[in-house]
Amino acid sequence: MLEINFGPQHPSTHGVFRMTVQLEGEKICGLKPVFGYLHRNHEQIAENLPYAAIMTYTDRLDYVNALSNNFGYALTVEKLAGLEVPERAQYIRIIMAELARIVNHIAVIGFMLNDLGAFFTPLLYAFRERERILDLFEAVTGSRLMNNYFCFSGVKRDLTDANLAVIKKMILKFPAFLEEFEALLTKNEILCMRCQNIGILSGETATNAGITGPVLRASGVNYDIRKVDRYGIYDRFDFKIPLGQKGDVYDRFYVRVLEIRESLKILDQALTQIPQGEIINKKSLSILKMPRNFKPPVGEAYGRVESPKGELGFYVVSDGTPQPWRYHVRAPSLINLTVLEEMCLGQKIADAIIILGSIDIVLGETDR
Amino acid sequence: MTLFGWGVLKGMGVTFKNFLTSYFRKPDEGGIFTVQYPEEREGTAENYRNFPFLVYDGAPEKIRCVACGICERECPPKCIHIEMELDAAGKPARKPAVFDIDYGLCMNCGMCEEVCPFDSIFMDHAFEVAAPERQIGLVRHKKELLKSNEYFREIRPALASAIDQKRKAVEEKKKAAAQPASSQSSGGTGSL
Amino acid sequence: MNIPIEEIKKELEARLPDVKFRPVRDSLLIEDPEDLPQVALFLKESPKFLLDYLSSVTGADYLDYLESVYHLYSMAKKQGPVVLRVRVTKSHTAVPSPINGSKTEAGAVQGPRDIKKIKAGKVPSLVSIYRSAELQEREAFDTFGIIYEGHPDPRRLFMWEEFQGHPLRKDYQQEDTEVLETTDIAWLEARGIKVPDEMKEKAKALHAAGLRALAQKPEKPRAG
Amino acid sequence: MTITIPPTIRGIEFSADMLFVTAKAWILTLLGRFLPDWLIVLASITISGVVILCLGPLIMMYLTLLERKLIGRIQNRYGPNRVGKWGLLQPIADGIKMFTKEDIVPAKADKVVHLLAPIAIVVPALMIFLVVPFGERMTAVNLNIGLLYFIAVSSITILPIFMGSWASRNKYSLLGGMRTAAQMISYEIPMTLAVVPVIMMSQSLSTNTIVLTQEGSYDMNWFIFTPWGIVGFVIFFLCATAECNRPPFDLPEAESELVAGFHTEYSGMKFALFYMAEYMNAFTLCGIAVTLFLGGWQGPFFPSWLWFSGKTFVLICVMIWFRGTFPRFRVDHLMGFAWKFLLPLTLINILLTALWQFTSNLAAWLWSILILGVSLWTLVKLNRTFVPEKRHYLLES
Amino acid sequence: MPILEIAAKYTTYAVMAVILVFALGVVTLRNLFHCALCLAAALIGTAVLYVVLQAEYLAAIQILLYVGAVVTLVIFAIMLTEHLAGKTVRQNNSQSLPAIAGLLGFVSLLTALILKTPWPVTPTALQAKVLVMGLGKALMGDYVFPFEVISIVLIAALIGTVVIAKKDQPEEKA
Repeated sequence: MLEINFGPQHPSTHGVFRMTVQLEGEKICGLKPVFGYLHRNHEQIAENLPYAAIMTYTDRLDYVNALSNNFGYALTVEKLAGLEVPERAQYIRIIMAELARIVNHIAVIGFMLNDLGAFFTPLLYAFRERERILDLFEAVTGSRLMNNYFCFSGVKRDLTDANLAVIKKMILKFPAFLEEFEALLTKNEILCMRCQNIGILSGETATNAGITGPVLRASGVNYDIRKVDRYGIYDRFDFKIPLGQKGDVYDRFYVRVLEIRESLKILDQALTQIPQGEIINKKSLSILKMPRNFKPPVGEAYGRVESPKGELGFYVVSDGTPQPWRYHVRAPSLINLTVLEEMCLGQKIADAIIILGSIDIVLGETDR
Repeated sequence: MTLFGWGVLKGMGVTFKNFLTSYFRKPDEGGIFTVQYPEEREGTAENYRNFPFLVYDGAPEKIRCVACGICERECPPKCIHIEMELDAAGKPARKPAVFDIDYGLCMNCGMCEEVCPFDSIFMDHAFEVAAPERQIGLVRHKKELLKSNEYFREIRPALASAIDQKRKAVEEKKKAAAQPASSQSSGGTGSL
Repeated sequence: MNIPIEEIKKELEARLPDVKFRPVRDSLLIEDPEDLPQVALFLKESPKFLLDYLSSVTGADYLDYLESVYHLYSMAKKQGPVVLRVRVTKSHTAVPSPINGSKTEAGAVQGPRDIKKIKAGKVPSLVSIYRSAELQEREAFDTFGIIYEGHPDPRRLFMWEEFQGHPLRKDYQQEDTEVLETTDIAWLEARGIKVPDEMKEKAKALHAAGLRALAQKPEKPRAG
Repeated sequence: MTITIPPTIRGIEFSADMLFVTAKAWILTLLGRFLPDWLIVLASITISGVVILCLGPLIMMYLTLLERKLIGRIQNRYGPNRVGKWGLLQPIADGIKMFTKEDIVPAKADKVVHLLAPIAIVVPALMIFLVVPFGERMTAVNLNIGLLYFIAVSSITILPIFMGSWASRNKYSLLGGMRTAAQMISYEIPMTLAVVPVIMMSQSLSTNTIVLTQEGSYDMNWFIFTPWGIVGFVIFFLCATAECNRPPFDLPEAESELVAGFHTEYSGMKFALFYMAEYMNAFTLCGIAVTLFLGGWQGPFFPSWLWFSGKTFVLICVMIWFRGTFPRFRVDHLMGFAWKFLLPLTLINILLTALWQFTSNLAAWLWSILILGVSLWTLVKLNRTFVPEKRHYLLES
Repeated sequence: MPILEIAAKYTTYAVMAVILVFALGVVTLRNLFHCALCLAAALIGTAVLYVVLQAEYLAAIQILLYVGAVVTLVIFAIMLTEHLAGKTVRQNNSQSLPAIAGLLGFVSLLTALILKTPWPVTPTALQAKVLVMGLGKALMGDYVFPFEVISIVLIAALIGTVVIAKKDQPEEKA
């Protein structure tokens, strides 16, 4: 019996995540995740800030796709304060959030392949495509990762026609890249050997353990908040939810590939439907200019979005002051780790790494 | 049943194709994607934001900032420090005597730009800000933060021209207002 | 697809007559925390609601009492949320730092402040019913000090084991990392690290005054 | 002790083919003017030795550059191009970096063994160079048991890896060491057996003789152009990849699991030595593969050494290509692949070779292909884990 | 070439001395892993001795079998049985008496063998090629039956090991 610390400094724990692993030979017979190495008490920081300023901190939760976090938080506060979002802004939000989903998914697949031992090739192919989207983010939001783009009842900057043309071009090119990517990966015997029937998670366990996102859908549970809550204007788009068969690592990997395809569909529809108009409600402009004058009515709201990692929830309690009384983030990265030990038991060490990779955590969100 | 090992070979085919295309294709079509940084540079988008800077019109003395302290209060990581300049009589001169930004703390969120009612603080495009020492080297004082409106126009033409027009309109309005009701200064309220 | 709170109320009253509860802002406040697992199990298994998915567990500090809030959804029926909440007094949990008054400018705290009605005690853990509560209850314990009884692994989640206090409580006071306390000096010296005499004297003075090295809120924002 | 003087000392021929041989002979005749005979023999050994000792590190240095360049291109980037033209001085910069780095020895390490391991690993790697026929008459030592020598020496390589992993007192190192041992022992067996057909056909263990038997019209009578040859070559090459711990068989140093495997605790020059051994092994193994199956230095039109280095270069590029493409195997799959797939196939291959030796004509071709096809099919069918499952994904609204 | 021969002679003596030193190390060193390493060194030294005696074939086999396989197995066993990341593995000499008895028996056997051998061996008898060919022919001809019997014994031992190793964990595969 050998006890090994994976992390907090380890090449493939995706940050400063740490798990203590008990090994018997190469087999795992015990695994305990240890959290908190990146803990910065996000919630307390937020409770001392005006509502609009918290948006900048939500970027730093899941720093791979800040826009989904922005979306979730904006949605929650809008629910709390009863704000309306103009039509064009709704479309822009969907476009940006879906682009963020693509960014996240291809990055995850790339990193997972790196965990499998592919020497950076899939990762760099993925990053090549990600780069185009990040360039677009830079042009639109001003920053590549820490976008800080959404504001209450709208977005901060408009998508110009040039931006839209760039996105359109990107959508046209993306399937070719996916084809290439799949030719490199999905039928690869080594990858199939490594991923199939590894880290199986049954649908019931996943539901009970509150697993959400692609991990849940890979286990065959049809639950996508975009379809269930129909937040924003997701009810206007025609897209499908890919479901896995077995709930193993391969399914999680492939469900993500399919979700990218669905996201492309949504983007395509959004780009054709997007109307002209305001990008921010005139009434809410003052929130942007004077954040401390924005005082939502006393009450509470729980808003959630389908972030690429799973259900990202924000629980905000207002006491009528400029700062929230209570602000809580339901982090999918954290809760999806509940079943890590169960999935890893009896597998090899190498599998634990890819199981962790397939759950897709970002430490900024896990530890908050 | 597909041939065993076919997937592996197909993968090798993909990498080989990329190997070949890296020699004679353009970056967008599967060529080399690297930007050779110090020599080649990608142009930054107009909206790109890095660290804040202060705008002056014409000469550095004509600074737009009136040291109202809104950005100081709203800055989420609290990296701005402003002290009002006092004139001989000890009255506030509506000008900052000290304006420090700790680049080590700043997180490029752009809140200061959003809240500033005087269009004086904006996010810069310069990203090569390195200093040998964290405590002192990264704190920028007023002198280093001040940049001309021409520079602003150069890096963010659309926004700068919009703001120039707005300021002009306000100025003219002020002038028009000042002529009948002579010498009634109304301050530089250029907010939306 | 929201489930109207009245519907649940009606159903609960019919099926679980012993449980006392009242609606608070679109949610059900269960008066006695001990009833929580019963209610949760009922909601999970009743075919009408099938709330099989516990989305979020969190705490909140309302100065007089702590609240544990649960957001339940149904994956099978794709509906929700149903919000449950229980209240516990603070007294039973160890609070190391004295309450020097709330540091936030919070004025009106919502909800009636009838402390006498709130039963002092612990909240029963929901892990046996919803595994998703496992890490979230640990988090709530870590940040608020709400003790979840029957949790299989009741440790802190983010903070280290020796950490004192619960950082998200309104009465939590941050330590001043610049000033050392006597215990810190002892710890450092046990590891062979030299501590300047000046710091030692400061620590002694602090100790003599019976104070802890707490961070003061800065008068002026920090700048170079 | 009898050591024969190379026969070419006197009669010097000038041709591109014999370039290096001639150069050595010329130096030796020059020395012969004022040195006794027995010293000439020593000088001959020294010259060969020095050339090999310089060649090894040089090859390693430029292999790293080649690898980084090729993988860079595969990944659509440039690879090193800053130090010197096309990054040609990059290996030297790396060397300087390695030399000047702090040498860290863990506090609880077994210091002596920790120091010895990187030194010990280079020795067998260099020793294999002795029997590699770089060209016609360019084998450093023409041992009549060359092949056996190669197998024997390459089997020692496990020992230093063990030493390094054990002496580091690090759990990752230890796991890496265990994996190495298991992997190397497993892959040595199919590798050795894959060589057997070649020995059967050439009836010799000497690398030189093996190359000579592959002569023919246009010097193209290579063993790879026979069914048993191609199977043997593929198996040998896969095993060689596994032997020198290169992807997709790089489990001992699996970066994503074991940080760096057996050399986790090594830094500076010691680390460089491990690296050097790995790359030299890669080179020699490719060289041996060329010798055994690709006709060694045989080939039309070009000088022999060029043919040899060209073929070796191609094989090394394939190894690098592997690295740029594949994810890593898992331990049990790796073992399964060696024992359940490669080993039976080699045994069948040996039988096939025996058949080939008796009937060498079109019928033999057909028979070989039939046997190989059937055996491959059965092996794949028996090895369920290698066959990917077909998955069907529902798209629900 | 007398100088070369003299050099070869003294090299041989040096190699022998080194072998002896390592052999002593095998039995005296306290750390099992070091012992195993010494064993490997001694075996490599023996191989060098074979090379000096122009029996390259034997040398190669020596290294391949003993260093490459046996010592590796020994080290593997040490690592598997003892605490893995281990404190130094201690060796004890509590069974020195039986060991001495065994050694005495072995030495007497060896002396008997040495005495029986017709010395000096003629150089013609040491022709390596003949030896290898003879070895092969003998193994595949006259001694093929004992050779095969040994193989069967080895296989039986292997299977037995597997069975014993498996017994500890019957629920290996679910």
